[in-house]
Amino acid sequence: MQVNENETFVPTIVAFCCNWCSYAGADLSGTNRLQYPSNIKIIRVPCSCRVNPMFILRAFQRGADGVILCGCHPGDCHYTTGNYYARRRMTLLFSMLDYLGIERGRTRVEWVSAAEGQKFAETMKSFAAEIAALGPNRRLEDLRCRK
Amino acid sequence: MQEMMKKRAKTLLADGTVSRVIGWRRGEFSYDVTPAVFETAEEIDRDFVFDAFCGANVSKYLIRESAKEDGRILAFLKPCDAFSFNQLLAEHRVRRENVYLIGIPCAGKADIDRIKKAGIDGVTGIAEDGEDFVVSTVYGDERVKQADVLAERCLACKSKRHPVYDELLGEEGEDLPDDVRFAGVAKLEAMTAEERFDFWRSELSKCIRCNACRNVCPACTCENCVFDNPASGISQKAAADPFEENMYHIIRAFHVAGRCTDCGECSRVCPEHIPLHLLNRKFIKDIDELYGTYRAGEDDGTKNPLTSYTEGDAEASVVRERGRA
Amino acid sequence: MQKIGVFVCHCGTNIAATVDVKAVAEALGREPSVAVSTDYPYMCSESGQNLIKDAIREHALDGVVICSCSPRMHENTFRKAAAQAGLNPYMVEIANIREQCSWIHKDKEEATEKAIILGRAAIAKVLLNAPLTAGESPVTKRALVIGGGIAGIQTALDIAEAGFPVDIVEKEPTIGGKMAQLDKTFPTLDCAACILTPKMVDCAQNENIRILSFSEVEAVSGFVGNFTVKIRRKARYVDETKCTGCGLCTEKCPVKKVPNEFNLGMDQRRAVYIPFAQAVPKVARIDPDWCNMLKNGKCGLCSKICTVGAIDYKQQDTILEEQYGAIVAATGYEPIKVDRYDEYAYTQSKDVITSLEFERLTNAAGPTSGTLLRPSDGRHPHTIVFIQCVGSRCTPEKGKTYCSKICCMYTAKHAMLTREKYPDTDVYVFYIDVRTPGKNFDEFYRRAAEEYGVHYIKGAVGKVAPRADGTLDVQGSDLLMNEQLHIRADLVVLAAAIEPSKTARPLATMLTASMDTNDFFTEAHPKLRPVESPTAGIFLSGACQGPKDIPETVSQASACAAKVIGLLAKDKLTGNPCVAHSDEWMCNGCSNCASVCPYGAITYEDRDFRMPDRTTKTRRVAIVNPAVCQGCGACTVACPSGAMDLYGFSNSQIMAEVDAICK
Amino acid sequence: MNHDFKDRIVRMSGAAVEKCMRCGKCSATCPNYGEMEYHPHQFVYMVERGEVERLMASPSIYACLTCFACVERCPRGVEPAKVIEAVRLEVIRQKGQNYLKPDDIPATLDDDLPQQALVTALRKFAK
Repeated sequence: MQVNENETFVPTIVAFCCNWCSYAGADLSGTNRLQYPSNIKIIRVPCSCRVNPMFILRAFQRGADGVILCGCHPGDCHYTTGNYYARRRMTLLFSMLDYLGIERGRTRVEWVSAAEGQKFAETMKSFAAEIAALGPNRRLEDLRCRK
Repeated sequence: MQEMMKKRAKTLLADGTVSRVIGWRRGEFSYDVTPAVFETAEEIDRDFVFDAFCGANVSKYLIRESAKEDGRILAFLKPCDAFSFNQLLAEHRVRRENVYLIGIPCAGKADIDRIKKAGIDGVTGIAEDGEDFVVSTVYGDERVKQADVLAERCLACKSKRHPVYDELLGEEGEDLPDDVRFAGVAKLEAMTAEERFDFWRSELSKCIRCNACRNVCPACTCENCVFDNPASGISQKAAADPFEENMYHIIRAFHVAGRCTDCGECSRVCPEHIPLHLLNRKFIKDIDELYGTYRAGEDDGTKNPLTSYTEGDAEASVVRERGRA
Repeated sequence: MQKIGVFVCHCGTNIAATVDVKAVAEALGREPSVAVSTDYPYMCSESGQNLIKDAIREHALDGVVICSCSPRMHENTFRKAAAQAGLNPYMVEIANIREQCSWIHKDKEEATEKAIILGRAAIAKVLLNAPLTAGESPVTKRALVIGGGIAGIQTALDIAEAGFPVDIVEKEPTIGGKMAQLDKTFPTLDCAACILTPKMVDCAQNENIRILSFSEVEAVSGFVGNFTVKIRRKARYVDETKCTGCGLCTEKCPVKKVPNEFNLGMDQRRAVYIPFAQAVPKVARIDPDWCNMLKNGKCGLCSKICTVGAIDYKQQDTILEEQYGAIVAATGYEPIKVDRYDEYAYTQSKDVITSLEFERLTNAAGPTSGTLLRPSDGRHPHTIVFIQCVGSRCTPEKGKTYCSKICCMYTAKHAMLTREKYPDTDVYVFYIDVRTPGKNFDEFYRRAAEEYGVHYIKGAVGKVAPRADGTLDVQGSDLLMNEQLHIRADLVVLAAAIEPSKTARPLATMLTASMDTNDFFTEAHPKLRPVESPTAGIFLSGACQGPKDIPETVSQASACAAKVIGLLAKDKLTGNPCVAHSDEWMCNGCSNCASVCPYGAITYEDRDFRMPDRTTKTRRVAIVNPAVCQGCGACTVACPSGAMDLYGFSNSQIMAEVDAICK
Repeated sequence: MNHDFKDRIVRMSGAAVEKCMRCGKCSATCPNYGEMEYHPHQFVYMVERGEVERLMASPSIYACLTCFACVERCPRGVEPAKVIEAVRLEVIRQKGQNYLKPDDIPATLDDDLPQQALVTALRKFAK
């Protein structure tokens, strides 16, 4: 999170992308020179099912304002079933965060295939805009990690 | 009931079916009852109690007890305990062959704090009498409506039937409808995000990280808990700030999601009276609504909803599309 | 303190135009534990790679971060270079500053800042990397083919041809499968037996092939390259090694009224029988449900007349245990039961038959010796109605949701052959769509309509009602005429949907191979790995993977064989070292990990642990087989204790990346 | 195409017209096919196309006996009879008057009359 009274708010966003579909989709949006905001940083994981809720909480703790998880479309998982598990885990986690009063928009799951460079860029743009509108993450921050 | 249990325990000890018995023993105060292991008829005669203060879930103790190469142990399980036991069985945490289970009925357990709040002090004992409890005190007997002093988890009882047992003492009861059980969660869900945030902030900020909720939880049976393991990257000894209070309870609830049998022990033991069961019950409610009714420990062959899936599962966006913010 | 080298690539101007590479190299050079940080126009070029190799040697680097294009592009290139310089290849991390930075941003300052953060994340990760070595496991050079239909036969022949021993396990007394029951095959109309039986004989004669007929797989353990399979050899009460297939017993057996399953119950066989003339192995079998000797000990005629003493009434099932490197599922299909579709009156009239029954009725070896006769009265049918899509393309409640794929073509074949042999017959085909993708398929269908005068009616049949005069009233709609028709038919043929064999589901469980909701085996990738199961070492041949016609089945069977040969040709299998592993001290043995593993890579063992108080505790713990694990990481999240972690993408590595990005 | 109409018919009937694969089994199975200008498969197709007004004007919709044979036989779960029922209902609604007032209905109920027949008859004849 970078906040300065005089500057506009530039959120920090972490995107977890599965190696086989979404990371390749992100590469494709690069190959096609499709712009999306630079405050989104991608972490490569083998599969969306590798993403532990702990990683997402960790990101919020360390100052992320939004976390998005991208994986293969259901049914297309490289490991056949990974994204199905990821979908359930994330649905329940997001629901719990919502229950605790954390803004719903801060987390998202999107399925992006290796062929969907356009979708990847669009998704990232819309997510970044949503987080910017939500403002800094204050409800789930670790004050000690504040710069 | 207590006498029936004692008698049966002594018979089973005498005929060699079991070598030990796990039940409850009174502590400093009459309402301060803890699980205990009895090895002789004399111990049972002297210390074994069973009354409306015996809320503690004994199933978790059976992990250790059933691993002993020391004959079978007799366990008296309330329906709650039996669900927990069954879940532990599914996770290979207890050895069934080393345990003899007697299912005992439970009409709900008394909450000593509610009794005290009702103005009853100097409690020395409790007895069930129809719809009431008769609480004996140093000042004489007091009669209270059960509904007024039952523990919250018992008012929202998930089941009065045993999913597993070797024999039953007494009759199986009737289950309550689910809406009673989820009323607390539904109430929170109906609030605005701000209200919910404020609610949880005020509750969770009371957490002193005593770990009692974890230590009592029959689903939290890890050999080495992630919060104690420096290599896990999230180990904490004390919750230092609001984030870690959230973090600890979210992670804990997530780790037991799909495995929590909703026995409510976490809330019972919390010295700060944080309604922790509302976190677990939220996961249960979500699972029921999204993936079909599932009761951990019921053992009807349904797979843990977090280790199974269907192709048509709801997308995570269902959370943001729900009713209101 | 570890020493890390950072190498920033310009990629010509691809990166350098938007990212200030010098500034990136400089900023990352200031990170703790970075011993050297430099930039170069093309890191992937030979001189670029030499630069990296020299730096590894010169600075005795423990890890390398390369800021360049996507790891999907050059990760392997740089890993190889590192290995050549003596560094473990898994100590290399890539920061993707081209596809995910320079190419998507225009502002140089912004892009440079992002490149530095991505570099930092890669450094944070590489600091926690561990040297990994790909595990090796030996390969048993023998394959098992489960199912002896055309798919299994073709796969076995191809594997055997390449010099590897193959066992075919077939649950029926003979190989041949469904194709053996067919009459002619589309679109060339060659006779099924003429092209199938030589292959069956080839199987029997090939010294690399062993046919285990009348046998079933009982248990499977092990993993790719090293499967152990228990096969139940069911008692056939005839000694396979002695029986010559002379058929004397099958002629003399007094029990004559046994429904003949090969002809779908349309005629009878004896209690001792050989399924059909060209059966392989040509060995008789006694049916214990009918044999008087086996039922009540009275008879023994076959034993008396057998010249070689092959009859053995005391034969028992035996269990054979074998080792295999690869297993092929070729369990094929079955037509669905059509009883439930009341409207077609299948159960009410003998003259409503399925297409497979029609095949037998037109087959020279069938119950009518190839003359098309009505089952009810043995008379020639003069009007035949074919109904398509019976149970296919339905809602799940009504039948199968998929298209069974073969029905359009075989119905065109049936219609055409009927018109050719019996030109006085009127043939109607009710269709929803006629689907004929395939070489010479549409031409074939058009010939049926144009040259043979088959009446194709776009519409469905709503009701088939037997009439008093023995004909059938077929009420259907003609959508193009916008009419409701009534056809007085002598014979109605139902193109029943096909479904996977009922034996496939239990087999899939044994193989830990995944299946879809219809019980078809799932392929590892629907486009790029169509003949492999996601479970390593399990291969798919034929209709067990989805509805297929014969040409397609044979192509897939051979493709499958090629994949098996590719596996068996290896002496050792090198695994992907980025696999899961469980810390046995932390493992609870709860089985959550195994229940999400798509590959069945996790097993459990009771292990003894020496506790600090000097007692020994026995605990159930998870063991990951690195040869089977593909490294998805599903188990790591299912594990509540955090005992399960993934090499190359460990919890701490990913969290370090998160920290570096959010800092 | 009139989407309002179509959406309303779909909503009222709860039938999934877009699931139709045009097999014609509904028309093949219809016992009153001969009395119709438009036939069951056309009912479905016309609603899918949004041609509801043409359908509403046709006497065919009253030729439907609501026997549910098409619903029973449809392999795709489209439920043509429910579509046509919704179209009839739409006609009634447009006319804005129903000859029966809801309050009068209980009195006319006969225990022997099947519920379904009663309801469809009311709708059909209350033009």
